[in-house]
Amino acid sequence: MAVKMDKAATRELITRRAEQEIESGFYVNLGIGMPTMVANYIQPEKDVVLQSENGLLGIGRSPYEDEVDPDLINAGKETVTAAPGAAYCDSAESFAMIRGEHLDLAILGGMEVAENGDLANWMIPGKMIKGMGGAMDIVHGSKKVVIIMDHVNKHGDPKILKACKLPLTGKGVVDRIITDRAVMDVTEAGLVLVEIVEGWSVEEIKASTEAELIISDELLEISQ
Amino acid sequence: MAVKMDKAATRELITRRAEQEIESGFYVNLGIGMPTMVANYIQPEKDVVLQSENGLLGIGRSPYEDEVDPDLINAGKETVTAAPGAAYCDSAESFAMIRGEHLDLAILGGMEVAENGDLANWMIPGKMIKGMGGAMDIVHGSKKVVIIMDHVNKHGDPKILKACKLPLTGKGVVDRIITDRAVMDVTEAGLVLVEIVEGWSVEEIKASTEAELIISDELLEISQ
Amino acid sequence: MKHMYTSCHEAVKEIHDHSTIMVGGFGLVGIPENLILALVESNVKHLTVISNNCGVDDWGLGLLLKHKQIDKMIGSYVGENKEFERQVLAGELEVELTPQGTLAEKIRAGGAGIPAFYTPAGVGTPIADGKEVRNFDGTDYLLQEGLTADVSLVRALKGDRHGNLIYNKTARNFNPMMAAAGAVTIAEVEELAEPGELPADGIHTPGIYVQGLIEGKQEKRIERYTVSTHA
Amino acid sequence: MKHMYTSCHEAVKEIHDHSTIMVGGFGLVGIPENLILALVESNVKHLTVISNNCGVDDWGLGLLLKHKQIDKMIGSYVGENKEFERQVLAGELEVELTPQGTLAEKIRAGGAGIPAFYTPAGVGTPIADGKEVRNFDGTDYLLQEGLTADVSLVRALKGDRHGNLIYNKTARNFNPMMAAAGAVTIAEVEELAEPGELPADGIHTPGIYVQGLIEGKQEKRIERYTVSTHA
Repeated sequence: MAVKMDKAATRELITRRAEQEIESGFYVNLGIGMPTMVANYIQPEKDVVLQSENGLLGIGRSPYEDEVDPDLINAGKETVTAAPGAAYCDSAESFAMIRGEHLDLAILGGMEVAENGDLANWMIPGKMIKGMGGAMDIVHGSKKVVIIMDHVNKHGDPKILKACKLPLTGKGVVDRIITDRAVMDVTEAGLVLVEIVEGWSVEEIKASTEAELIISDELLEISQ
Repeated sequence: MAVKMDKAATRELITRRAEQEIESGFYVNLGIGMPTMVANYIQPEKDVVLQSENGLLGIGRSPYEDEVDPDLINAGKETVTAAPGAAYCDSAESFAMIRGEHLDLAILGGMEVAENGDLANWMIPGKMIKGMGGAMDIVHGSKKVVIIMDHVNKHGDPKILKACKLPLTGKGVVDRIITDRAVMDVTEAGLVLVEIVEGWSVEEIKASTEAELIISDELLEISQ
Repeated sequence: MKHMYTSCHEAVKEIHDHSTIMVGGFGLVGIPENLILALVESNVKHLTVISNNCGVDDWGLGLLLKHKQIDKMIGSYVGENKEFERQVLAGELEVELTPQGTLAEKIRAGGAGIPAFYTPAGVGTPIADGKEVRNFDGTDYLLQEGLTADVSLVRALKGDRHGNLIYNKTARNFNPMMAAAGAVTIAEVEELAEPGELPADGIHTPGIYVQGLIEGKQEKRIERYTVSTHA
Repeated sequence: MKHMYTSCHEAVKEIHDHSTIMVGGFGLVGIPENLILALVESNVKHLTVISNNCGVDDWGLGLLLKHKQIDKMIGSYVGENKEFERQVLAGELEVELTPQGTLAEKIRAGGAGIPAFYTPAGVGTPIADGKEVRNFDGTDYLLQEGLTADVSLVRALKGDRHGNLIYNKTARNFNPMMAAAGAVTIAEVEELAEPGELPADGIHTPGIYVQGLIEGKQEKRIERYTVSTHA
């Protein structure tokens, strides 16, 4: 039995599940777009520092109108505030943090993920190339890389593949994939289905995933 | 006719001549020991910034007793002050300035200099090795490297050689040598005698220099 | 004491046809607005521009694009600009995309006299094409070379007559590394200070990297105005 | 919020026999005095110590030497210490001398995830023995690898509970790079601050690099007391 959800509900489902990846004490980089929305769901009792690769360690909430400072933005170029105890730095230092594996977690979007952890999320040949921004650095630097995306593309085709077709962002860099249908871990043995969203069957997940899936002995169900 | 001077007078002669290498607007690194003394002779009308590789751009005079801050030293570990408009930085940034050729001039001491600009000033085999400190970086970074030293060693043997015998600090790094007897430039053609201290003859300089000397057509005399 | 330019027009005379320039900023934040405007008016052509982004159609480096002054762009993300896309597709503009952290480090290396370094970013991707891959301790890395520029244009909040600069919040971004990597670095500052007024422990760019300054009032356009509403 | 150690003794429990540690400071300036004293009392042995200098006979890292806790020293200048000389000549202590700027950059690289870089320093000298030499644009450079440590001990003037640090004057030196290059970094601070008290634009070491803090009063011994006399 497939599940129909509107786009907003899908995004909320994915981002709420992604929030569970964040532990208290973590330093986290959230990618542009849907990953940025994860910040809205971080439970207040968690002590989390969000890093923005344009030079802010400690992103706060969006500013009230009278607080807007044009010199204070996140990597998505949105106006933000700095959290108490924040620090600014230059771009070289910001990526020193990233490349030096000082971040505990990065949550990024994806176009394709392969069962070996390859990620493609920055270009589609034939279309205008906008650039990779910081994604190629971030996928190598964080202790854990979680990709959040729809399970299939708008044509209903799998985005989780045996091998990526699009040019890569990074090779073997993904640790976990969270979609609107399931959670999967990249392991030495292969891609393991560890959680499944309520309403989907294992067979349906397999059918909508090109990559070979190993079903975890401890498969959990995510309630919507 | 050889000239006899006591050690203090020799040092003053050399450091005063070295001061003339400093132009207004220059950023300068002065090595430990005799080079540090050059600062005492910098003419006040010159706008000069002295860099200390331990992280101070803008060394001031020595502190008065009531100004001494144990956290403020030069690379020779002497207490100093910061000049107005000084900036502190970390050691990586300090050597970024040096390595990146942002300094106009470095004045350093030497044990041996070869006619091709090789410099040895950090170790004597068989003696305890104390370390090269920042010298190996500084000789590569500055736009001009001037070595100041006695013309001969305490046994009267030449220190300006066809080839260095001691382990090198840097290869082909010296631009000019200033001694108690002469000033010599390292050029593509070879080592050129450009100035001679009053009281010394060209023949005496040649006799106390192992390196082949080209005599400049515009040889100047330095008065004592 | 540094050269104090009397106008941005005087300052950008350091830039000639075929110059390679670096321009600070991330998006429109921290860009030297008035130096860019003067560069547009100078009408120098065939520039190679190193900057994280390329402005928007009607502001920042987008203005240089509109006037066809750029031959080659080196950046990490150039997606905010229709004219950019048009020129690339028409073959009028060469673009070299570099991962953002690699770009920042290449510029830092250039200013710091490091000719090249190794980084994991881009291994196994199109970025690695033609680049040396080398393994250290079981991991593959790419060799990346340092970048320098004939002229760097940076923007700071405060600058003193020794060239010391302090940046504001996330307007710092690429500016400090670019200041160090320019043979000539021109700083557009919001406020000029006398030497000694800026805290010596709080300087972001030590004056040695800066050759001249100009004061400039900033518009500070916002790309994505995002606010919280009071509950 | 970071771990606030209740004592230096608790803090140095992170360090074990055969650990590689980095210790901040240039000469005796900026050294984490109390952490070193606690490390002496802990009696851990067979340390590899990365520090620009090795203290003096009766202070700083010289105390670790005296108690024969160091197997190997990586630094740029170790000439202030008789016991150091004795142990090296007796073959009790291994020493690896690295040019100061190269040392600073190796530590920065280690913290920044750069496995190796090229530098001109040391080409044609004994430092180049066994190292790759490579030519870029007509100049020879040495390949140098990044350095990291199991534990870094640094000293700051101020630190907040997020681990953000501000250093004082030339006591900054190697501390910021070492803070970033330690798997565990312990900061000895002269003053503890609450988050938000330190200026976000003036932080030298962002808190991400620091795992724990301890407050400590410093003696600050002076090696070369040099003063001007009033005219």
